Amino acid sequence: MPLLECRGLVRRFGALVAVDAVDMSLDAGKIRAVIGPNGAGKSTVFNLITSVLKPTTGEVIFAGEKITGLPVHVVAQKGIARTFQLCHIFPALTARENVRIAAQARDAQRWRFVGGGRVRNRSAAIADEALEHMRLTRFAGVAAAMLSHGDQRLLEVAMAIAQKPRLLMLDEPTQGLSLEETDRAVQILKGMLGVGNLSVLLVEHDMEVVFKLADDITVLHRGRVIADGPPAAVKANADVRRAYLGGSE
Amino acid sequence: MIGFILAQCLSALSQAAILFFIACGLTLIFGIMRIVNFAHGVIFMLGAYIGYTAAAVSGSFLVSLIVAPIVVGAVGMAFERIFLRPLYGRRDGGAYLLLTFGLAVVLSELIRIIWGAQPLSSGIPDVLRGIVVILDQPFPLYRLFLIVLGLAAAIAVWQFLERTRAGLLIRAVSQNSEMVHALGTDVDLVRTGVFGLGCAMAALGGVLAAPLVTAFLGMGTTVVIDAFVIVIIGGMGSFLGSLIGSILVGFVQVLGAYYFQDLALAFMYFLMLTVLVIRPGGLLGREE
Amino acid sequence: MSGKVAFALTAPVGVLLPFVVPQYSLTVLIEALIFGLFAMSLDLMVGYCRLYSFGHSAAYGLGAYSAALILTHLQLPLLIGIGLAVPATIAVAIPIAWICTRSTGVSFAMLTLAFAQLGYAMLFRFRDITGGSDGIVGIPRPPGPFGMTWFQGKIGYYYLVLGCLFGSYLLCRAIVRSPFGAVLSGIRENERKTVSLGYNTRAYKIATVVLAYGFGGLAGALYAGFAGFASPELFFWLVSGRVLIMVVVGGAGTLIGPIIGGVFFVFVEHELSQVTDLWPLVFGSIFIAFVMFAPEGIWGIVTARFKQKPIVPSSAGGEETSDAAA
Amino acid sequence: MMVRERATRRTILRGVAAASALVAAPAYLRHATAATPIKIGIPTVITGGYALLGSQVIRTCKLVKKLTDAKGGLIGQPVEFVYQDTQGDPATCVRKCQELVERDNCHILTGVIVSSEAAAMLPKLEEWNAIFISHGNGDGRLTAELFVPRFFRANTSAPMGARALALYLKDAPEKKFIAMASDAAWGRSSNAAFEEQIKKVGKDLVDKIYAPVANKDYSPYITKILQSGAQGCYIALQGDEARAFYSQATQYGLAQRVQFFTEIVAQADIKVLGKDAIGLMGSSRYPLTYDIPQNNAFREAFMSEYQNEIPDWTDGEMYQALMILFAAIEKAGSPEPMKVVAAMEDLEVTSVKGPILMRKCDHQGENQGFIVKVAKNDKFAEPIAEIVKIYPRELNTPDCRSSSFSK
Repeated sequence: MPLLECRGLVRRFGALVAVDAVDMSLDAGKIRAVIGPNGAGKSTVFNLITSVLKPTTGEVIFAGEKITGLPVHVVAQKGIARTFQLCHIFPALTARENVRIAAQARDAQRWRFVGGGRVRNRSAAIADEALEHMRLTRFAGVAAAMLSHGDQRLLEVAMAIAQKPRLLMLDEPTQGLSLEETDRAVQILKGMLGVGNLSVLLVEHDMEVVFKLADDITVLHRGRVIADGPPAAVKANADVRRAYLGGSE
Repeated sequence: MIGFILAQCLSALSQAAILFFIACGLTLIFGIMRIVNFAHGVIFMLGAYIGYTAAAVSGSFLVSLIVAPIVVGAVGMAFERIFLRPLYGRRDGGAYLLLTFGLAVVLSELIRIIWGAQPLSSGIPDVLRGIVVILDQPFPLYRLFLIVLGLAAAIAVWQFLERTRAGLLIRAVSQNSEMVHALGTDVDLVRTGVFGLGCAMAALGGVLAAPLVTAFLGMGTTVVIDAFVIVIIGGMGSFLGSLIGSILVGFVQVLGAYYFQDLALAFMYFLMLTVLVIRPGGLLGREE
Repeated sequence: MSGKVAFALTAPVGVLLPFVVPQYSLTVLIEALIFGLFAMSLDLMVGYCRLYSFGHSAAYGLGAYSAALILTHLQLPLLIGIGLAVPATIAVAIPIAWICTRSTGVSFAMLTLAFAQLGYAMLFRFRDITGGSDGIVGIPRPPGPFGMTWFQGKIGYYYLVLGCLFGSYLLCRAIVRSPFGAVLSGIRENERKTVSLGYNTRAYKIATVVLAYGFGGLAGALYAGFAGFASPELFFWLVSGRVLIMVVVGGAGTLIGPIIGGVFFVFVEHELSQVTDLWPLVFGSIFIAFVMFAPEGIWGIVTARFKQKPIVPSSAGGEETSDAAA
Repeated sequence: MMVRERATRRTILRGVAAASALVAAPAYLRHATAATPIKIGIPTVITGGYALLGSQVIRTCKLVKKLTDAKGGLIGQPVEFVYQDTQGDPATCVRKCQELVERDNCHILTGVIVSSEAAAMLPKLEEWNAIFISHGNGDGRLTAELFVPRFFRANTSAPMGARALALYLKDAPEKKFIAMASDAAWGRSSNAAFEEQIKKVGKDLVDKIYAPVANKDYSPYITKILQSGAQGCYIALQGDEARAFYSQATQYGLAQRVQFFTEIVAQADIKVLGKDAIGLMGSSRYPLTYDIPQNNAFREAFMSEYQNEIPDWTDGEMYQALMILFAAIEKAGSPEPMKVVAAMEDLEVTSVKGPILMRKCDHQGENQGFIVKVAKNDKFAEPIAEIVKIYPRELNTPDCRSSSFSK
């Protein structure tokens, strides 16, 4: 039974059909990449899954449970962590505090008004581990806004990891990264896959990264799935080449 | 009986006309600069006082109708240029709040020093003094004049925003000021102009309200709340919203005071609550 | 930690003050401390959650009228009367918070203003209970439980107010440092991100507003007990404007800043109006000067001098937070 | 701490100020100030909506000080008025009064404008060991439910104004009446008294209207008055509200259809309305043209001191309150609060409104009732209120500790 399943997802903005009957599934412990030219509806699919946007029709099933239309924070609590295309962090807080707040989100005692020393220590430990994982420890005490653009994106990934998710949704994690930073990110992501059966849904433009990491690929074009399968099959697919190389009708 | 209902609607429309001048100025300023102008009520009062002086000097109501908005518009532009411009870099909204509140305190004290505590009434020109009897109900000519002037101003500003190049610029800046700036327009000039226009509209409202309530020191405090309510109901930054909001509030105030005397004060706020609960961005406002 | 240092410095001074300061200044001082507590309550919303309220006078008015009604009709001891006024204010604050947090930015500010003005209108509607435009006068200070009467005199009441202020400050400091407080700073920095991490930010905002009304209600109740009356003017929007100014002038988001802002405000207004009846002119210019040249407020200036500020630029990367205006 | 250091600087400042005043004061006064001055606290409105009434209180106090200094002070001591700005807000008023009592050592307070300020002060008089003489507060409850022994009211109360009008209307042609008042406490007590009195004289009251405090648009209420078919309309509105109502009413031509009877005929309103004010009737708190030596003397002194200014009701009642206060201090031989209280009870003083008796039972000054009508008068630049009828004070003052009239 797949961890995540999208059945017939449609989202219309007035006359524009941004997402048109998308079916997609992701098994536990696997990585699926979602690729396609700009405006293909990749981020919209992400927003539909995390219910930031309500689908016009269609369903999202996570671990066998229908989560369409649940409030955003309830979907997150189910074990889905995500990053954003336009990197979202807490600029004035230190990198460590950014990640600690993310870690605290899953702590049963997160609502404590006073005291909460233990909650703080538990979440701080997780945060330090996540920062270590993303090799950001040296920035722990620095305000997030002062980090380089690349490091900010890695920080957002660290925040996602710190949530101990079952499904990690990365929206163009390597966007704006230098070649060297991209390689580092890919190594880190590769390293994480072994740990627990963490599943990853990845929106990515960089084909090299996609073919290095993805077990399966979904190709979107103008809101519709035009190809779905392992990297090799998708590479050979004529429609994909036409959509990408601009031989569009 | 119809005459009575008609008279009440006309009263409501005349009240809406004055409220429109203030609310329209407020929504323009908010729409363009995201500034909540606490001093708008005092600028309304300044208009009334300058109108009084202009009428006393020139002896004509018409002259005061022209002079007051121009003078107060200039004062508004000067204030925006000197005090507000340095703040545009600042991200938090608290700065504008504090500044306009400070301006309100300083300006009302200056008015007290210049014009003194005695209320001043410039009265209405004789041509507008009469009464019109509609189906056995007397109705003041002056209030009809207010309705007509309010409508004319609404159309004029609407056409100005829709038809003219300056209007286009104002609407563009309210959508995305960085982009307009990138296209080579001096956005600061547009902001100064709009702040001046907003103050001029409020001043015109002041001049027109003076014959109804006389120019006195407390006239600005409560009227700015009505303007805020109207702008919120209509939708922040939406010109048409401020027109609809003024008419709604005008009717609610007039009918509320007549039929539900005890709750007269509260009616306007019930209206605002219902609108905000249904559409948090206001009737025509963009979702925040 | 500059907060603890400031606290250690002011505590002994606060305790000794009544014996040093001439009688009449004690009256102004008590009122200044009450306004300090009131400003600190608003800072929970403005400083820690970026929830600008134009109607915080509702909390003050609710606290004052609840205490007034309890003390005049039920003849309960003063301490119990003031104590009960806080839950009474909170009970009314919950629906207000629930409705207001439905919207953000200027709409939120306007909704709070609407509730304060509704409160003002209701005072006239139920005049036989609330005393209409004169409000409730002659509020007694009945002796406390177990025969306590130390707070009935002026110096005693000063210590009651001082105690409430310090107690509330410590409680707010704990709240702001707790896991709950960390989420508030998340909401202040980037609410969309905080939601996507799995926090029900609306519930946190409701809790913050209710807490702010609770402490604001305590300040109102202390005022009613001190001045001996509660009048509709306490609900008027000018009170909300003044307390918002105190928070911004004092330094939002620091708890101590607004307390100092409140004390500074009351003293400047009081002393200035002695010197000249043009005091509003000077008063208004002080605000304008603060905005132009000292945006981080009094406490910002003070702390800047003592320690290097953390490297935090005011405007940063990441998406613009939702409400730039209010 | 900031507070203590400022306090010492201010005491030095005042020392210097006092010394310089001493030098400037006329020679014969100097040896009179060997005795301490009689200090009277004036917590009135200097900034804010009621600033006009506050400015009138201050100008009359300055006039009285000048006249008293000329006569060599009071019981051999000079009189000193200490002004404080209450901004018309009860919270500020209580704070400023506390300062007047504790810092400026004024144990006699007067000149308070807003009735909610007065109500907030009453329970505090005991703690301050002070007495408070109302010069113009109209709220009937001050000498009824809210009465405290350290409070006196020298002026006509709102119910007394309504009473005089009702007495006059007994044989007036109008049959049906409507009453309109501000929703403030004094407005409520005026309407209640008018209703009680007008029904007693056999007229019927069609409706009672209450406009919110500081209301701006009166068109709904004007249409209500027109619809009611009443011939007479009783009006209890203060300053700004009254001016707004009259300006808008004249635009509706209401004065031609309904005869107005206002609870206070104010010169400030007449000045603003100009010729539209002619014909306005009502009861007056200060009859300008009342031909008795005390009033003529006051009017001459006032108009010579303040050129082209006509004394308004606040000026007249402030002067009367101070004359009564001074008489009580002279009778008691000292400004000590409780002695003045004892001296003022059942004290009769003849001032600008004729003989006033300060009743012992509720400290309400028994004032005669004056009905006036606004008319053009060539002796004055603006139209003024001419006296139409005077009612004896016994008939015009309510029963003890109440706002109703059994007589």
